[in-house]
Amino acid sequence: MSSASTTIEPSPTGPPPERHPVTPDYLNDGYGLRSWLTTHDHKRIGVLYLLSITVFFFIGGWAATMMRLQLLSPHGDLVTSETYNRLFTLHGVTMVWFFLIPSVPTVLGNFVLPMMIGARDVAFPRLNLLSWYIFVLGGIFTLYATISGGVDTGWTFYTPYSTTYANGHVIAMASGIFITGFSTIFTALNFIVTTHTMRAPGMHWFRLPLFVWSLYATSLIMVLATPVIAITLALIALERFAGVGIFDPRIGGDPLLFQHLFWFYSHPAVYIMILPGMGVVSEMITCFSRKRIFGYKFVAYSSLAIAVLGFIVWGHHMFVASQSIYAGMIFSMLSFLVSIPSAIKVFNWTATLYKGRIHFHTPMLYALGFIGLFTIGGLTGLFLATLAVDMHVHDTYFVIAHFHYIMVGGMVMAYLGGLHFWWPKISGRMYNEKLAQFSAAIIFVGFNLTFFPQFILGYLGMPRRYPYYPPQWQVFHILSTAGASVLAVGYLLPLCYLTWSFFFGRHAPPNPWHASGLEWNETSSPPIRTNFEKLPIVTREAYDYPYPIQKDA
Amino acid sequence: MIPGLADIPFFPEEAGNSAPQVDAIYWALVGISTLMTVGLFVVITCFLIRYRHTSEANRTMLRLSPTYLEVTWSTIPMIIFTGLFVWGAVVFVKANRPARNATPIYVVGQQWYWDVRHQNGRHEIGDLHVPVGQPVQLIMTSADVIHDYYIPAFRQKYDVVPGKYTSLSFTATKPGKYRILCSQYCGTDHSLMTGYLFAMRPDAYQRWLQAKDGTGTESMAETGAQLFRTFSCSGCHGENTGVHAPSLAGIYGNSVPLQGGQFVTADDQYLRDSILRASAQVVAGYKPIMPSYQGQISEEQAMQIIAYIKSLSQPPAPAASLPVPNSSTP
Amino acid sequence: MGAQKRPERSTLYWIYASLVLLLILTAIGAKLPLGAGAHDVFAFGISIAKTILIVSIFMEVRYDKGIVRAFAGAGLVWLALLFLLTFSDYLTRP
Amino acid sequence: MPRESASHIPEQFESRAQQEEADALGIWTFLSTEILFFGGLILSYSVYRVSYHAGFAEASQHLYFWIGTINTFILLTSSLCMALAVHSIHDGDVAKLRRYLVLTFIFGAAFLGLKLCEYYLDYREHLVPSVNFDPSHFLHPHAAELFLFLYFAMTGLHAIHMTLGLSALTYLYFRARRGDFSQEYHSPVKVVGLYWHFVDIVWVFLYPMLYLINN
Repeated sequence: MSSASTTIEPSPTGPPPERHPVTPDYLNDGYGLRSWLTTHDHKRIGVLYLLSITVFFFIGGWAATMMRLQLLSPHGDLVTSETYNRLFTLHGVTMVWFFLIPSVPTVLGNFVLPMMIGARDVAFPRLNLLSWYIFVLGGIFTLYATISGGVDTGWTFYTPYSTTYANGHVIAMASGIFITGFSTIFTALNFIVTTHTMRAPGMHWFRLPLFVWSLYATSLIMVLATPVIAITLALIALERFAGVGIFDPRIGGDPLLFQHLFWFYSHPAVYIMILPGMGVVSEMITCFSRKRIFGYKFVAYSSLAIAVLGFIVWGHHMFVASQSIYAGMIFSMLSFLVSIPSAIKVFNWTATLYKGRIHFHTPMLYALGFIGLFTIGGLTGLFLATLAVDMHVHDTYFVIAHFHYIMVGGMVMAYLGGLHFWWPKISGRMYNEKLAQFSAAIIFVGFNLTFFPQFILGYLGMPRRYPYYPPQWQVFHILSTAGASVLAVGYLLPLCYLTWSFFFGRHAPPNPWHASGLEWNETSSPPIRTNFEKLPIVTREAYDYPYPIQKDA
Repeated sequence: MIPGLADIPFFPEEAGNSAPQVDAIYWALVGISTLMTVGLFVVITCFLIRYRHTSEANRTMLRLSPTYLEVTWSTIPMIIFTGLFVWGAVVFVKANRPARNATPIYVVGQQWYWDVRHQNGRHEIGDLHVPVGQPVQLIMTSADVIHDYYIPAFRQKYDVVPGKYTSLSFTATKPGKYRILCSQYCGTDHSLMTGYLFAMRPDAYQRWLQAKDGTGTESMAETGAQLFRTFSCSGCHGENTGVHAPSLAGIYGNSVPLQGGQFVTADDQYLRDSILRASAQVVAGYKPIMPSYQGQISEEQAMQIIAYIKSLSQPPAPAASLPVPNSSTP
Repeated sequence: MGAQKRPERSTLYWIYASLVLLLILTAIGAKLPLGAGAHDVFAFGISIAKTILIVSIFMEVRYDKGIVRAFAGAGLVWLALLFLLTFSDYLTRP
Repeated sequence: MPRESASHIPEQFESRAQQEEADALGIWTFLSTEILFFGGLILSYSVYRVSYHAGFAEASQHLYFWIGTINTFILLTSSLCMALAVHSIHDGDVAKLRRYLVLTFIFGAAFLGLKLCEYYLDYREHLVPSVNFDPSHFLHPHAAELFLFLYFAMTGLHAIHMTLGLSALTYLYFRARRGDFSQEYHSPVKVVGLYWHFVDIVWVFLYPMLYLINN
């Protein structure tokens, strides 16, 4: 029954920027806490997520700061090892489950996915709100576990340490993650169904923005992997509670079984943490090159390939864990395979720059930073996939540096880039461009200073989770901590100027970047509650930018 | 207090047989990665400058199907990666396969120290003494949580897992003192679970092994024989006993028929499980009446009893192929 | 929407009768002196048969669009991956 | 719409057909999740069963074969009732829908009741790990403890799913009484139906896994 819809051709420039102050939009559609806490609007839910994960980001960031300060000295003068162990567990748990996994999907995905496909909302708005509440509930459990003394298992919860020997509130922490898992699952379920059933007329699969493809692939992983970690953590909690269980080596339980179950989730979870970022980068690169993406289908399918292949490489976390050597070889080979679709993406982004008309706005700086850091992170992943080298660098700072290049250098850059990119839509305001460019540069420099020395440390043999270390290695730790303080400034700056701009910034035009895409051309800034006055009919391909000027061969 | 640049280590020492091989792959990977990263950055920088929005560069291009490019830049890395995989796997398998004549040394990881026992009974905590040029096999297990025996100078590590025996095989190539670290998080003092590996010339090693420091008076097998009696194992498994239990003489390394028709090799792991979780794999024709010694016999004692059972299989003990030191002085 | 294909009422009863029959077969089979392997094949073969009946008729997958079938299959395929690769470890241990 | 049904089309949808398609995909996606939720347990079970076959077979003999069998029968019957409920509302027969919902509920509750009795019997026989497990009953006490832990974990998780299913049936019943469902709109009935059948299928596998291990 789409008779009410109308054909609107996306225009590259968009309507003029004047906006009457009392135009209804999603932000002024009802005031007060109640109107926010009972909202079904995907945009408001996105904002709720934005606020909650920001809190967790700074909690996790605080823990990281404490750890970096401790490591300034090889003798660990700041906190005891008990406290240090709790700090890195807190850092890992909050950053993985309460920041990185929800970051791009629940904030940016929730906000723009329905607009990108031309829908008024997600398929199940109430479920969407419910998943935010579940997220908050899981967060409360985690905070409770933290405040009442913390947990010292590491985010990996390896048995039998977590079930038998650990001190602290393992059950509460595991429950928090278990609960949050359902929030992830419901969000993913919503995205999958929304993408399948809610696309506007004419919006067929190969007209979807690549961000939608990457969210779809991410959602598949979330739906298929999260239940496994949920049941595994439930078993851990049960075993800890009952004093006996299936991972207990005293009755013949196998600690390796836990690792299989854990990594069956946690390796794909790495792709949950990077795939949406790749989607964001595809949007920003095309927009600020004013150019169609190079190899649309390859980039789209590579997202699905990463999602599927990401599931069959988990054993590379267990090369030296006494897994069979044959399984080790299978997993090593498959791990090399998964790098191919990632490489395809990087090459296609590079090719997209060719003959574009490149602007250096803040989101583009983040996108370029992403490509650089992700490339380094990805290539160092090959070291870890190589059996012989992993034997040396497994569980050292090399691994730490590698995955921070992916998670922080990749995902956090993409998240911040995306946040700046869609900020005019989210807030209806513009931020201070110069300040934003400055802090993007600071983050890039600070990040490399923090994590590059850790590659060297790792190859020297510095194991992870060490509050005390041999004094010869101190100089690299000092560099790293220096970098971390630069990084901290880089993260606090956007917090300040984005908050400021939300209230006092210049009003944003509907399409400040002259981007293609329904969310820019068919909605106001900020959008009205139902996004579109009338549902659009899509007649154009994705990334309908003017370049390159093509000439038949 | 600021160290000179010369004091800062940028690369770990090479002191084990696998280290040069691992480093070779490492440098190959560094080379490939640097090449790809630099290449990509140069290309991107050129594009950024040439096609910046203020530049009037020619933006007309041929309508080309991207497929050729996509196939090219997928296939070339694929070929390189396959090579790397094979190289890495070969070195890994070689590094982890114990040499036939390797000297076994027994390691039990505990929160938060390494308990090491040499065959002649010499016992050390935390540190490890090994001879240079002779293959060594660490047979390791954990009394509590998962640990990981890591020797950066050898580029080798392996997890030490409760409930099973794992092994780490190496030959030290350079005399010296090298760090041992625990690299699997194991609790509060994980970062203090360290020690030193002393790689010694064989004659010095022999002298060290023979030195009487109160611990090295009895070989592991001898202590095991005593334990065998203390825990009344001999009451059933000994010669001429009334209880129907399989004899253990000559069992080590042989195939044992199980109830249910399977066979299992009576290796260290099987013997350990049979002692500590008796009913898991019962020999065919016997009733599963042996009690479980979980919690009564420690992992160290189990290793000693196994050493004793092994010694029953190689009369006259010790076997000639093993360089067991207390048999003769070279 | 009423024209959408779906099972007849009598089909439902027939399927139910087959399910109960299969259950009786399993229960009897469990007491027969077959080998351990044969027992498992028999018991799980019947479980799979029951599942196919329930999924295709009671859950109407037989009458559904391809997309629903794909979704129904995805979970199973992923479970197979989990099993396949985990057992690639367990079954090749020394 | 031929008849104004009590629940209107939510604003995000363009048509009833779109809503139904979304509901169907939604529940199937959820069931995929559920497969892997149980999958973690089934994998653990399989790994240990391969390692400790004799112990698992021995411990399995201590369970109540006949209770398991009767419960399977009960659950299959409840599945039939659920299928008939969906069938009835497809024909627009709300009275029949309500009757079959009640029947489904009764069989589901009977299953749970019998399951609870079985738990009690297990408890009396000292089969509950960490509560009163008695290793002296078993030749392979360690494997038996693993098996019984898995038995309680798996059947417990299944029972939780049954309980959720019963709540969903109650919810459907009251909505049906309020007149929410009709031939045109009965997506929630279908959704709960699919969930119910799924829980049934899980049991169809748990039954031979737990009760039918033979030497």
